[in-house]
Amino acid sequence: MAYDRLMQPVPLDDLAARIKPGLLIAIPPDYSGVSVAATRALVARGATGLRFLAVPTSGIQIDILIGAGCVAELEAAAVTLGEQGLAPRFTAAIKAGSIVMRDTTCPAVHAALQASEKGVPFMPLRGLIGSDILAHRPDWRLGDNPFVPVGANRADPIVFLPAIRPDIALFHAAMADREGNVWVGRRRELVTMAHAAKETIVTVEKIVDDSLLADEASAAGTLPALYVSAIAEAPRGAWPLGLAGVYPADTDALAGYAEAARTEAGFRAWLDRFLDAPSAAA
Amino acid sequence: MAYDRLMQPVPLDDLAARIKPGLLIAIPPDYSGVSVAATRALVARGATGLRFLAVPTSGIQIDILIGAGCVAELEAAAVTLGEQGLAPRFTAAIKAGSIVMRDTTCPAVHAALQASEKGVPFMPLRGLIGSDILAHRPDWRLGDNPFVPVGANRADPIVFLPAIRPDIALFHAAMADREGNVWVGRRRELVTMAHAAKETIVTVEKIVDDSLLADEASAAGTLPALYVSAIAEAPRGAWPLGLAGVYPADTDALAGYAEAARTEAGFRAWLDRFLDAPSAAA
Amino acid sequence: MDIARTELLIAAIARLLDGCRTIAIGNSSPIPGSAALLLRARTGGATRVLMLGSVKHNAFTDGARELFDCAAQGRIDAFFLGGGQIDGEANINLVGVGEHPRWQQRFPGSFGSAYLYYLIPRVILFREEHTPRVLVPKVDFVSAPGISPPEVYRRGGPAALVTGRCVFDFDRDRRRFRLASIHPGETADSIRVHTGFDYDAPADVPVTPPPEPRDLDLLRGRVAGEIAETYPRFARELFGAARISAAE
Amino acid sequence: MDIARTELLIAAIARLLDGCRTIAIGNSSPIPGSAALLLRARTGGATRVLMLGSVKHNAFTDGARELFDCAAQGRIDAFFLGGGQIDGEANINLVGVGEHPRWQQRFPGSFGSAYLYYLIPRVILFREEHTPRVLVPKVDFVSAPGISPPEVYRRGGPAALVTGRCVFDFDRDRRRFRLASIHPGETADSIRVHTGFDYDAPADVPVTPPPEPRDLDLLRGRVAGEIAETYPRFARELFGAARISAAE
Repeated sequence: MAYDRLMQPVPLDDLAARIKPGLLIAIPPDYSGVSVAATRALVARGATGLRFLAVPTSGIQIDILIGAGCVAELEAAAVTLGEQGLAPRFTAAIKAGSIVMRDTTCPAVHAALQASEKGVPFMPLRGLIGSDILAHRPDWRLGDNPFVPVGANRADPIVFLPAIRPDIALFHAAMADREGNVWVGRRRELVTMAHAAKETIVTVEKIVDDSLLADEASAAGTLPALYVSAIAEAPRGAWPLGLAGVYPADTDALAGYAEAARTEAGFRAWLDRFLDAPSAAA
Repeated sequence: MAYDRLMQPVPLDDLAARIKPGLLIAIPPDYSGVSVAATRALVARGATGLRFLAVPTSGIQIDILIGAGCVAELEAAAVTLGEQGLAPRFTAAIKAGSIVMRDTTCPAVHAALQASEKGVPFMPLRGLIGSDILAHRPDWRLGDNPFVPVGANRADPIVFLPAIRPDIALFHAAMADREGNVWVGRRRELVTMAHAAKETIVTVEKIVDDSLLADEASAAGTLPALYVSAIAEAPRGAWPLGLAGVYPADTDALAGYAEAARTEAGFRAWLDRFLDAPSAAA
Repeated sequence: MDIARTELLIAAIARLLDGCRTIAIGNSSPIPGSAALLLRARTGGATRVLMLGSVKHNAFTDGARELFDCAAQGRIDAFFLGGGQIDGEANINLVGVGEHPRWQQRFPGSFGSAYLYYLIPRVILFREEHTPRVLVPKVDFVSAPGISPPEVYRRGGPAALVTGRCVFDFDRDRRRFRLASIHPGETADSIRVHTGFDYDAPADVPVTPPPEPRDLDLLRGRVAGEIAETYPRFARELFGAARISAAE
Repeated sequence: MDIARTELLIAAIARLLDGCRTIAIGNSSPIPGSAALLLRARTGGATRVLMLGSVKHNAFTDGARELFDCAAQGRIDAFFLGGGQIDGEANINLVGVGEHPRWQQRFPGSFGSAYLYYLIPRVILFREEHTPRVLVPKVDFVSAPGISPPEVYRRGGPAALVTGRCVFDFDRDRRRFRLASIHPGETADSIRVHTGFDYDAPADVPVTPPPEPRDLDLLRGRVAGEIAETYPRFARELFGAARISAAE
């Protein structure tokens, strides 16, 4: 074996146990490998006080977590169930004032993670000026482009975004190998998340025997084990969301969730079925 | 066909004809798909006055171009023939003062290209302060991190690097498909180069019939045609350098170059053979 | 779904895209997506369409940031934005009605609007619902402003607003919408009644023309099959299953 | 190649890497690479080695910038730098001897030194040639400084300098090298004569110990095969073809 070390998969519940109150957890959008399996384990553990960063949006995952009372804070460019409409538990929590919501915009999330990826304290970003998003972000700074040509008769204002360093990046992927390398394909926001975060924990459809780094073709879409702290096997772990190239979203199940979660009682009943047996929630 | 348009490969000389005096051309390091084929076409055309950015280093490619009188300016973190020692025509040109050389450091090249990739005027970067590289770069600025906590008793100086936007990114890759998508595998500096540059022109070992974007596996290592202006077929187009996963470097030929290019006369004789028939130069 | 009305909207939007080489389409945008694919079909593939959610019409391979980087690089000519509220200066609100942070009505969020609206030359606002509830005098929250002061770097912005009732052009110098055409069945007065903001209108307002027969053929043929990949339900309702499978 | 001397250097460097979890190795570094692989073999694979130029021992998949980003993220514990000139304050010069821009002698360039030297906690300087030409009082060009003032963000820097004659430790507070051990055949005086900068030295300088027998077995066995993947010529000369093929 040429590789540095083998990574033993852990039980899903052990993986969820790493996600402790107060930690900032980065999660991907609905189309990019959401670990619904880990979401379920978190809810089952009764997790509370978690802080989430949606990279850059979230859907059913954050709605379940909010409804189950796991979430203290959320930063996101949007929360939506997409074709199924508004995210009902998110919307209810905003009205109730029960979570702290920080609105952002997609490229600001990417840039702030890239700042951590590069170990710089901030990144400049165009746009934003004149948006009320900026007005509600005291952590963002309006700065000046220092490269305005001498003699230019005005300054060039630009927003400086502080780096975001998540404690944990959490996602679901099609496969990992026995060394802990994880296939992400073209979902490279997962790579940026992992580089930016202190730790990355992943659920996967399956563990494969051949190293994903052994040839150029599979290596191109692989997040190296170097960034990965723990892996759990969770077949169909994105369900009812889909996983690119593996299975499509279960639109009936998503519609069922959207309908049920319109009321607190409906959500609770859905959650009981979901915890009891995930597929029963459909 | 689901794709937007087909891209007809052009003859190598037409591709080289796009590279005009004064343009800034980004080229990859020796291990990352160097288009020696396009280099030869440029020399054969008698190109002059070109400006190069090595991303972030270069070797035999820039040495040939310098020796042949094609180069006016160069920005690079290093120029070396690696195990074959110093790059002799580069070294001679520095002593003669016949090219303008801007020394830099590898991560500064990557960061400045990422600035253009993101459409921001600059990127901050750690390190650099106290290096004479910075002292010789009047285009770089020493700035302050605006996110130093209130009450911190000192500033946090950090270097601001202006974005570099090459006119052309030029490299060699294993394959392209008929729509102009180019396989780069894990050589993602090529992706950054292409995103940052106004135009990307590429030589490839071969054109394949199946779309590289058709499945997740090949898409993960593919630069989309969106960024690509022209492609020429050039089998063994990186020779005497290697191409990852396709062929290794021809170390005998590289040693032959290093030996020959130690003198101006030796270089000229090598170049004549190289122009006459590339493999004869070995 | 009002089929004739939806086809009219698609044709009206396609007209606004005329001359664009590269058009990006965000999520949940079947009508703009159909319009872009119609233009592409009409130009024999010369127009490039980058449609999020599609596999066949999505060339991006650098993750979720690539759309934004690509726009910042100046490679995208046109894009679409909507709004829970849109006001007469083309400010859009994707966050909420009422007051921050406990909105009376909370929308999903701003997505990439606070960036793309500044950088993509031709942004077309599209919202089918045309009521004073949506088209307001002043948005409650500016997700992205229609206009920026001269010192702010801005290469793009609003070009037009397409609703279920009409097409407005946006005049960036006058900072106002101007009624460009009204859909069949509407009048200048009915538009005025249903619009919460003030706007300019010519004395004679043209009627939004129906799709050309050739466009209708393309739409119901090639485009029906193409849009079905990303929006199967939309395509089924608009074009019928038979057309889609014939086109595929 | 002096085999015993090369094996001594590898063992000396491996000792300096003790306790590192992740070691990165730049291009053209067969001796540091062998030392890192030796430590990895010794720790049963617990030490991670990221070796540029290797396929088997290079986990990077995000292009040429990943090494630098990874270092900035704090994931790399040790790295190696060399120098056409190295001075007594551990400044290194990879650009040229003489004066900018038309150097008397031009070196390849600074590579990533002006960054990695600041960010990787344990940087080991390695240069086999130990002469006053290389180890100078003051470098002609500072590719990267050994020491930075307190206001400069710096998490890393020089830990030691290994040459063909000796090992120096670097004392960051005193800003000076201190002779740590001399290789067999050298004396305190011979080091002083061949060193162009001033440094501290204890009264009794220990001799650099030879590799432990167990390390020598690992080196000539497993490591020989592993390093041959990236440095076939080096491995052949040092270990012999038979050992390499047996190890593979």
